[in-house]
Amino acid sequence: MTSKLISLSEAARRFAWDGMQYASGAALPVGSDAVIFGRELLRQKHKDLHAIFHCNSQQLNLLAAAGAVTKAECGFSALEVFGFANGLRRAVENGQLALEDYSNLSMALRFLGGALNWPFVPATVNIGSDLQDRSAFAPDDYPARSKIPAVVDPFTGREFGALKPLRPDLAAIQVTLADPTGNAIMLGTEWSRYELSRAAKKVVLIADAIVDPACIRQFPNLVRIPDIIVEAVVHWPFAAWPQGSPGMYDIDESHMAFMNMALATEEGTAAYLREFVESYDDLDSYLDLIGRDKAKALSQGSSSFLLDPYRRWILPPEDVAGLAAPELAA
Amino acid sequence: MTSKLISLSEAARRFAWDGMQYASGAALPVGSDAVIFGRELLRQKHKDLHAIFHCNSQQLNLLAAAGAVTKAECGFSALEVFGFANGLRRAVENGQLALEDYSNLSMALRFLGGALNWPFVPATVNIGSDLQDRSAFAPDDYPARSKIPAVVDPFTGREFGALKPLRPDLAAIQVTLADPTGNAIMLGTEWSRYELSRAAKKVVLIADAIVDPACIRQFPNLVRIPDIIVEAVVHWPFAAWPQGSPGMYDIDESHMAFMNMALATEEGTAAYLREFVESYDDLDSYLDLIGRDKAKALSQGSSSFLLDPYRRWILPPEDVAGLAAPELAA
Amino acid sequence: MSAALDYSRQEMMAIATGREIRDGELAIFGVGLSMLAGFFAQANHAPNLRSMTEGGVYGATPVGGLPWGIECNRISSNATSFTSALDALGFLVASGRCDVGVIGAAQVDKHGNVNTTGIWDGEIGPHYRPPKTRLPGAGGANDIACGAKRYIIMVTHEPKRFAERVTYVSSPGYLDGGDSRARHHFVGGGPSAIITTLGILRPEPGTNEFVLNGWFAFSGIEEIRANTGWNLRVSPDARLIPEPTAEELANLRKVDQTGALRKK
Amino acid sequence: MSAALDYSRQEMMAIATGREIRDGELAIFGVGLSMLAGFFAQANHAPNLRSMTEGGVYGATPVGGLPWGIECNRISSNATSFTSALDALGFLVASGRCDVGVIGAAQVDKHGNVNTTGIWDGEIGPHYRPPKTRLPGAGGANDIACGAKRYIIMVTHEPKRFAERVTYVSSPGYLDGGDSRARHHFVGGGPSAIITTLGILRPEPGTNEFVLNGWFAFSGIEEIRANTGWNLRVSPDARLIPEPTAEELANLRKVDQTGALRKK
Repeated sequence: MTSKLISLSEAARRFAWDGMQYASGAALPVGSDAVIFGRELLRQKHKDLHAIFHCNSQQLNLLAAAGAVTKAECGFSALEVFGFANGLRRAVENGQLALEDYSNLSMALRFLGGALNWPFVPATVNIGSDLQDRSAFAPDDYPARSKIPAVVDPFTGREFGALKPLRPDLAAIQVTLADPTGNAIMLGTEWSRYELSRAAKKVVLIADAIVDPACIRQFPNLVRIPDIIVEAVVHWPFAAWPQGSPGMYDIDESHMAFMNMALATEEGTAAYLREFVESYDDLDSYLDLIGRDKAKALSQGSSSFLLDPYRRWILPPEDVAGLAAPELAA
Repeated sequence: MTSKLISLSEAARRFAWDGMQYASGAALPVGSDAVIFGRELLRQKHKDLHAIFHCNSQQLNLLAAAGAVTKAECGFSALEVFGFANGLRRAVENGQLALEDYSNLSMALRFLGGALNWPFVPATVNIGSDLQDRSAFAPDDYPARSKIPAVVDPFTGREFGALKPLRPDLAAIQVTLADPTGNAIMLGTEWSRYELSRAAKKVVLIADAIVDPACIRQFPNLVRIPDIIVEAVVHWPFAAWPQGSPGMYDIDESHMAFMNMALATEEGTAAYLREFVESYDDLDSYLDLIGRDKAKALSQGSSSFLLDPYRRWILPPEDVAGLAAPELAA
Repeated sequence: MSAALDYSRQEMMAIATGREIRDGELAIFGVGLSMLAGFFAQANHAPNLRSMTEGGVYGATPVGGLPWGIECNRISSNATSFTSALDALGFLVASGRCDVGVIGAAQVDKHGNVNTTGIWDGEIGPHYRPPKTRLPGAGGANDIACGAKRYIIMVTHEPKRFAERVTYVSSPGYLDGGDSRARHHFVGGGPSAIITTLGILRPEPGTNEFVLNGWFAFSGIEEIRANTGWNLRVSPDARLIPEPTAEELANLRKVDQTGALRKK
Repeated sequence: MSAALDYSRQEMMAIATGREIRDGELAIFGVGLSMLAGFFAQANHAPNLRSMTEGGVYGATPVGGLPWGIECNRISSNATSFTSALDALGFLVASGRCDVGVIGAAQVDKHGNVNTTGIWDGEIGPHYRPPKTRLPGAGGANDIACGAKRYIIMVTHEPKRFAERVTYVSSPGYLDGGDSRARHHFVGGGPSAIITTLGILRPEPGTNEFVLNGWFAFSGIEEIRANTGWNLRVSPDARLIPEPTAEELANLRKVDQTGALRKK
């Protein structure tokens, strides 16, 4: 297969549009999420997004704070130990964003159901609670039977719930390693990136590093996303920053807190966008923004040994540049 | 956690009983299946088994030929390029074994549904065919609505099928590598071993090799079966023989054909049982039975490079012996 | 030229099947003939074919001969990804994503329904009973028949294999014909062709009854009709199917290293 | 002795929660307090605890302090298996396999229902409207509440957090009390305890209303009732909960390296 390596801006130009169902956050709130793709969506002024985030992450927090999201579906909408997601919270509280609540399992099940193209997914969770009875998307429907309607088990006659499968228009999935055609390895929990990669109509990979295909053939059991379902590969180290990517870099604790604080207000968000979204021109200036020393320190975390078996196959930046998909280069 | 390494005979003594729902065959017909566990079930004279095999393998073929199986559920009941499974075929044709037919996807979905403890699994396959309409377990029920009854999608009012989840009493799962507490790595396709490991009430691992736990901590993303769901670990090289185990050993083509030919008749089966089931006393004499030269040749197949990253952690037999679970040793 | 090329009927069937597969498609093959046809297509005219096996083996091409099964070393030794049955047959096939599948048949009927489960002495009757001859079962073929955008049935052309109605529907074709698939809401489109050792049958628009669409250089309409267990109609555009080119044969034989298809 | 030991209310709550967890159990913890209570139990009296996080991180113990989340380096650096949410929350929790979970609450009611979704000004009403204060949402707590054999609710004891009825049920406790969980056929048994900064509440058999079961050395029945937003009844076997032993405190602080629980 031919190389699918394209630039970040090209990926957003080709695959994103206003109003799309956009999925990311198939990673946990502080972990492997393609936060950089959210920054790019804002640089390209996308709006009216319908965000499908298994969990909120700094990406959704940022997109919501900037007013780019009108609908969102989530299992968890905070930032774990970093507290409430101030940007998302503000957008929900002021009514600008309708947030449909599910749980962390039901979001995964909805990706599973989308991947299988099922009409519905049986639910033994979320039922009997306001997750079933209340819908932000259909506020007048109470109990909200359009959200998680009842389904009767034909074996016992008992009533359970039926979840609506998810088939997002676009998923930007952060992975640790990918080869140029889009075979990807994730280190750390998949959360629901595997199911999402099959549920989404189009998948763009955002990879911390590009590896030689020989790495893929040595570890096919680690290749949980095969190239045949991938549209494009973007090489972008520290794509999850300030979040962490196990094996690659740790969480940037101070920027996590700083960013969330900024997103709590409109003014803070405007400043954040100026300084950390619109400010860089390329990967180099992005890494300068993080700070080269800090980036280096974050790369030497306690999980970096997880990357050791694959290091020798990681391609240096100049080789990656040479592999850009020919029809799109220049 | 403490070691769960026990002997093959001990594993069958502790976890098997006549009449149990026994699952294996979560591997393909010519691949990673714990064929050795089937041999042991016959050595211990188990009978009246309800076999849950995603696909038939030489294990089910043997168990059925020997008359140890009265019910079976399968997605595919032959031996791929090696043709019909003569032992299973004979047992079905003479009415001694009721074989309930599903497909290769619906068996996987039924393991998935068992793992989730769902009341039923939505089916968009198997419906509209005799897989739905005919039941060997309920022969008078036609169309067999007890097998894959209709379920109504509450979102559209359309009818689909409902598959019965599987929760086998025992699964003997062949894995490439395991540590003494039961963290396991599979090389090659999982087929449905992952889902089965969660669906079964008890799981016994049959591992080609035992590795140091450091291997597990180096490759946690490869550990698709964690120790917390495993009852016991049996170390048994060539457990899948004459089938293959990717990375470990290739298919023994001549024995595949020889075995299947033998199982075609009662006499041939009796001879096979004498020579290849009751004849060995331990791992050493089992390997002699295969033939040391042949075993060596089979280990040098074209996929053996898949094992390279893990070889240095494989424990030598004497170390494995020393790690036997203390409460069961002697 | 045909005599000069010296190819077998099975080779013609594999090449005719391979010609149905287009470059870039997402395709699923089973073991044996189906895999040979598929990998022939990849070697011949579809280099960007995205193929998989039912076991979730991706990016592999057979090494050292025809694989013994869909996970053996001959297909496992150069894969780019190993996942699972749920992934390949569920996420990629039953979902409706897969463009084309190739399945075999012990018995096929005029609406393209396939039996791979058993041979009974007559009808099964209302009370289910074991077959006189047990066959391999549905395997992944049922899932391909329900989910793939289209699929091709490969079958040896013999009267006993071509029935008015199969005794047991293992994999649904067009069921009772017409739009009778619609009541099950299958995402898959149904069988696009039955490719045999004698020719090619395709569904007639509307009725979805299979009619003769082509014969091979070594066969003909009458031979085909005589070997078909229903009153096979001939499509107005039925034609002689071009013989394999030397290049096609060479590409097929690169895949069929052990000559499985040359034996008959 | 209590003064001598000098522990915080949060530490007492974490230790009391940890005491509920038995050796060998399959357990799921969230980030923060819940994880501290769980890993305290493992360090103290449950060495064979089989713990997991919602993300499918197995066999890990925190390294270098309290993890920032359930997949950060502090919990990812010594795991034995990484899988997924579907695995941990689905196969192992919603299935009914998990013995015990620990969840938090912004608001809890007398039947153990938990709200972590939002704070409204009064009832929501028939028309859904955004909360005045948006909270983190259900996360995995709803799945634990539906599926775990039992679960423990950890919550700071303040009147505003203890309501007659929560405004929004994010995670079901005993719903309307009695056997009202039964109509949803949950495999999980419901909350076994509410453990707070002041004491322990347990469900009364039959009614499944939470009643006071124990107070801490630094609290008492009256203080607890005054801080509970419903008319809290006192169980006949309510008693003083033993203070942390020096060993318990040492084990807790080994886990809570950064002193998160000592701050208040």
